[in-house]
Amino acid sequence: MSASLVPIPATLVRILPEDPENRLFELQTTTPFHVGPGQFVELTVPGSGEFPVSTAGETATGFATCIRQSGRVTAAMFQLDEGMIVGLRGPFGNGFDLTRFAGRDVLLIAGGLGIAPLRGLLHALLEERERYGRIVLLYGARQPENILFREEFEELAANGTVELRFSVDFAPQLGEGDGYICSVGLVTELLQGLQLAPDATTAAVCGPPSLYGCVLEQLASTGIDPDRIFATLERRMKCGTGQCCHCVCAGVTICRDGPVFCLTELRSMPGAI
Amino acid sequence: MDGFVVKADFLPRLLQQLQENYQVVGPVRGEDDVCRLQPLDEWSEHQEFSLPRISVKKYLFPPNELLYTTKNGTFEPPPPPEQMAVVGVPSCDLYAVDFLDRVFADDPLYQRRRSNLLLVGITCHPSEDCFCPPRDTPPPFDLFLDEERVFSGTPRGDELLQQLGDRLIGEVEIDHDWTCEAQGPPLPENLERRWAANETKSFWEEIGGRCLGCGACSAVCPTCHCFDMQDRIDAAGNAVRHRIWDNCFFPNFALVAGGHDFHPTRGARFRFRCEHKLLGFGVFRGESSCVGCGRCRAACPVQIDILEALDHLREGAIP
Amino acid sequence: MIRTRIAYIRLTSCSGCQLTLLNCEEELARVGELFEPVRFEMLSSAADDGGPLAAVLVEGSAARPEEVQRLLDLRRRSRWLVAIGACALSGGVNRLVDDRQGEHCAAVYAGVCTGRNMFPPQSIDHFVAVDLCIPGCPPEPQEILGALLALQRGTLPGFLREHAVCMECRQRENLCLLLERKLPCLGPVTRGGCNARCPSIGIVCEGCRGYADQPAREEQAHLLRDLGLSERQVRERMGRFTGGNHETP
Amino acid sequence: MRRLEVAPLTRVEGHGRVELEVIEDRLAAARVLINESPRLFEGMVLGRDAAEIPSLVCRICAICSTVHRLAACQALEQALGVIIPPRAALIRELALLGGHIESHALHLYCLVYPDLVDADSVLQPLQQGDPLAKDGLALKAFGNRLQTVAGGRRIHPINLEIGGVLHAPADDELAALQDELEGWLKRIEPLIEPFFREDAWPDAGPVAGLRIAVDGNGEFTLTGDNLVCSDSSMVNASGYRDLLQETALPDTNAKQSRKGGTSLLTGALARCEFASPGDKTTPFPPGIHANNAAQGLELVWSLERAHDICRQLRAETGDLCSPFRAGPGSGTCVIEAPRGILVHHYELDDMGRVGAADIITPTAINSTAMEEQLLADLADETDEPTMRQTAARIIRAYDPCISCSVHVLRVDRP
Repeated sequence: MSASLVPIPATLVRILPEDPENRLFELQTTTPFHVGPGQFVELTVPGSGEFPVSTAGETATGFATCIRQSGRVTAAMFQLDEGMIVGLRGPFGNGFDLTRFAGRDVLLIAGGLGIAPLRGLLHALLEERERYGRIVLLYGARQPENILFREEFEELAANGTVELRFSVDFAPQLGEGDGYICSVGLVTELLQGLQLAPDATTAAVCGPPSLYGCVLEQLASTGIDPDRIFATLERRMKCGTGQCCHCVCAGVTICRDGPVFCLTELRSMPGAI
Repeated sequence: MDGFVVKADFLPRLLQQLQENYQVVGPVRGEDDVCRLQPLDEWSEHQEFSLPRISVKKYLFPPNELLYTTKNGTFEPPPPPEQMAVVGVPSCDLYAVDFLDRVFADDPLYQRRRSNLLLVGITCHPSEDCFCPPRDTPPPFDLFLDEERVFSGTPRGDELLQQLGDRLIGEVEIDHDWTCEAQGPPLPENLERRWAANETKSFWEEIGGRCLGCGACSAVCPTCHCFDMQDRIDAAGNAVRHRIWDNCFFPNFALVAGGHDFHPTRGARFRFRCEHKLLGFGVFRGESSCVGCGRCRAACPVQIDILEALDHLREGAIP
Repeated sequence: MIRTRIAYIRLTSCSGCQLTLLNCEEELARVGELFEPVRFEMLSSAADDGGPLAAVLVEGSAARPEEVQRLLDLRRRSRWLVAIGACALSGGVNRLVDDRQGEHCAAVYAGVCTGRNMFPPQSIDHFVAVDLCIPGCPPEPQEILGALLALQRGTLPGFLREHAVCMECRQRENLCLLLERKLPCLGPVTRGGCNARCPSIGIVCEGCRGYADQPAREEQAHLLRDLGLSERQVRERMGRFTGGNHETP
Repeated sequence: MRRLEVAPLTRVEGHGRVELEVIEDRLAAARVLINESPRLFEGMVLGRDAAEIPSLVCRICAICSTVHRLAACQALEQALGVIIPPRAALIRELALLGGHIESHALHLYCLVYPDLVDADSVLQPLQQGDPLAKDGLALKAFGNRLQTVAGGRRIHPINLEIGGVLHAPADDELAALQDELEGWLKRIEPLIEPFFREDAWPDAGPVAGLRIAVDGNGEFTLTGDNLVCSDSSMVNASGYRDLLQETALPDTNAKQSRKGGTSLLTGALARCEFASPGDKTTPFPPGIHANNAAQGLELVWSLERAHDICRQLRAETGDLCSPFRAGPGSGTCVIEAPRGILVHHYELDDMGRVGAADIITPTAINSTAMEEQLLADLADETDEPTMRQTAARIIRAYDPCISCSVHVLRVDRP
């Protein structure tokens, strides 16, 4: 990590529209730049601004991030074309500690754009697939067309690498090709009927605040050790280095001490979720 | 560390010496009776070492600092700052520099400024607003003037004393009491537990109900270091970014994408500031960064006082 | 180089926001290099070709159907619409006549004006979507220029903040007029960005940039009353640029 | 009959248009119309404390904001019986001169100069590096600097209040201004020369209207107690209504000024004719276009006067503001705005609140003369494009300020 506030240039090598609102941007730097799963970077659109974004996995030449057009700077980002230069700072924060997952079943629960960091984690797990037991991915999206990386996940499910279940908030009608969509409703409903071995499972959760409110304690109540239930928090992380104070919660700098925390830590941070 | 008794004209000579290599600034009382740090041309007999409105922080962590300019697809940091000497820094502000040094330990731009800054400390003359915490270790300084004595704290300070050897009379023991005479109440014990127990809203919301949210307290604080970054296009067509002082009293400070505000009321914002000052954030948890200069108390248009918060915590029950 | 097509129009106002751009004397040549003023009657005689625009800048409040029509037409043609100045943002001083418009009209025109074909001046967001607001009476030249440069690069500017004047005033290490001179300064509730222009020369902030984000209006009113202002004076002082004197803080 | 429209009028301040009625290829009638909403400042101020008024009424017009603010201060000081300190009077005059320089430079170099080089706007000559456009804008910027130093801000000055001023420029600021003024005085002549060139203007006949100005006893002045008229009449400010007989036109939001049925002309040209300076060897261009040259001449006088004031101010250390007590009274101020006479009149009730207000702006006074001038100068013109273009240039020559004349010109009929 560099604490410098001066970005380094990165090239947008590929831009893939994921759904109507989200795009996957693949970035490449001239010097090696490794972002671990759960870590984040600060992306600069020159002249417009900077925003924090987590890695959605590494690529052959760099890494990818999934960005939703939600504000002024992301709107400017969406105006950029392949080959253009953006600024990059980081990587920042404590990501997922893979040793906490090793030798255990892995339960990944994502809501909405929260799938992006978990995809990064999933990719890291798949690097050494044999070190882990079952990998279960539960993913809730608004509508079927909002399911990001759907083909990729369905392929992994089809060849047995991961167990996959989608839920959607709305769906007019589930058709033939919707095999992995198991429920219309909250992603937590997907937990029902899962044959989990709580004492052998590590969970990672990422999604909007409302997701954390219901899912984390529910996981604990199934018997999973709160030290092995991880969530990644979203705050207004500006500097990434614990200096600017924007993301501080309960005295903890989310950008530097997090953004990945286990449930035990979160329980001692009032207001964190 | 060396200590010497100095001759009467030591200060003016020191200033002369500094002016050869540094831009020299010091506290100057303006026509409006406000004391500010500003460039010093000459030593005035009436030089007054009162607390400037804003501490030496403004040179280390400027309110508006260029971070980079884009040039042909790269991000160019600004040229290095000039060598600067600040004369007449009271010890509370020196302790504040020590805190900032650690906050920005990994920040190359800050460190570049810091290494180009020479600090000449001075025994302070406390105002009625001061409430310094007890101190047993010296703050950082290159030179420190204690009435008719001078101490050196760095090789740079040693070198200056060598150059001014003819203004020194004799070597002395350094027996300075770093605790200011305007000593404030000590922090209550078990502060973290008291803090957790005092999450009750009523006290903070009562204060928040008076607070204007103007941010004056943070703006004048020598250790407040929240910042924001602003991007723009300069007249030449380059993208530039500035680091600017931010303020935890501003409504959008803890606003996240999607519109959730983690500090939705002025009471919550005041509590956040007190938490930062008294309990510290992140790696500084457990360390108070309040140096007791009293600027925030003096600057508040509605007389909100951090000591009031401290009293509240002290008097509150611990579970 | 293709210049960015902009329009700068004025509705009911004093021309101060347009003049603010013309007051950027040193930068005007650069403005001319980057922008084509498709419609900017105070500056240029070029006839509006009716084509699409990157941005339309609007000064003034809307007070007549004809002005609303002009707004709607330009909104349709433009990617961005920028509201500039107190009149466009909140109605500004124009709002001070509001509920007495007919009465004033009769007084000023000796009974011959009927107030026909006009309505109480409104901020323009009543009629069109506004992408960017640049406050002030008058606005700050650097804010207009900075915004134009950002728009020219295809992004809305990110440097316009909504905090109180006090922050900038403290950064300039000014004497606090409110606290140390007991003068009725509106710095604590007024939107900054002016670098505390007035308090820096010892003159109280009159609130010309409108309210800061989430202003502590009641607390400010309380302060002013403590300084000896009457209820009516508090209302008039705080309402001068913020939508009239009808609202009691 | 055909109706020709020059719409919108461009490179003038405010929205207006000209309607020309042509009968058998000859101009039969000319009307100057405005496209502005009434802003009712005279109503807005009613019932408000006198102290509130200066900062409200300066918002009538940005270009004339200094002079509007000053007019209100002076009228209200008269009403309240306040005598301002001499130092404040100097600072105010410096702000006024700054406004004058800025406005004249804006008019000459941004609004008129494009006509001389056949451009749509000043941006074209600027980009081509035309030194006159560049220097003209620098002069405009300097006028703004004077307004900033003395008035606190370029537009809507903050430093002028009832009783005097609130802030005094520092000595080093004044010294810097003095140096800059000396520089400008050395280089001003070639800058105004193009506006004296006879061949730069369309053919034009004699200038219509009785000249009126604030009386300076033969000297250049922007302030004074009396109005003087070219028919040799002179009235005190308080008798302004005798000279400017204003009538509201039926069925419109408009008022017009005349004197006994004769139109009036106010502005730089009128002022120059009364000021009769020692050196007026250069002949003015024809007709109303001479107003541009007169503005050039006034730029020189204003720079000289500002230099003199800076010098005097540096020696002044007195008070800045006289205290006043709210109470009843009435007061009138006549003052020269860049484009002519401005009148502010207020009546205060026992509480010191405004009971009546009357504001007359120069463009309102000139409006009748403008129409007469159009008729006279275009009488022999038959070519329509030329007619439109010349009409626009004639109106522009008055340097009209349509936005501040809003209640005194005819607006579009509904």
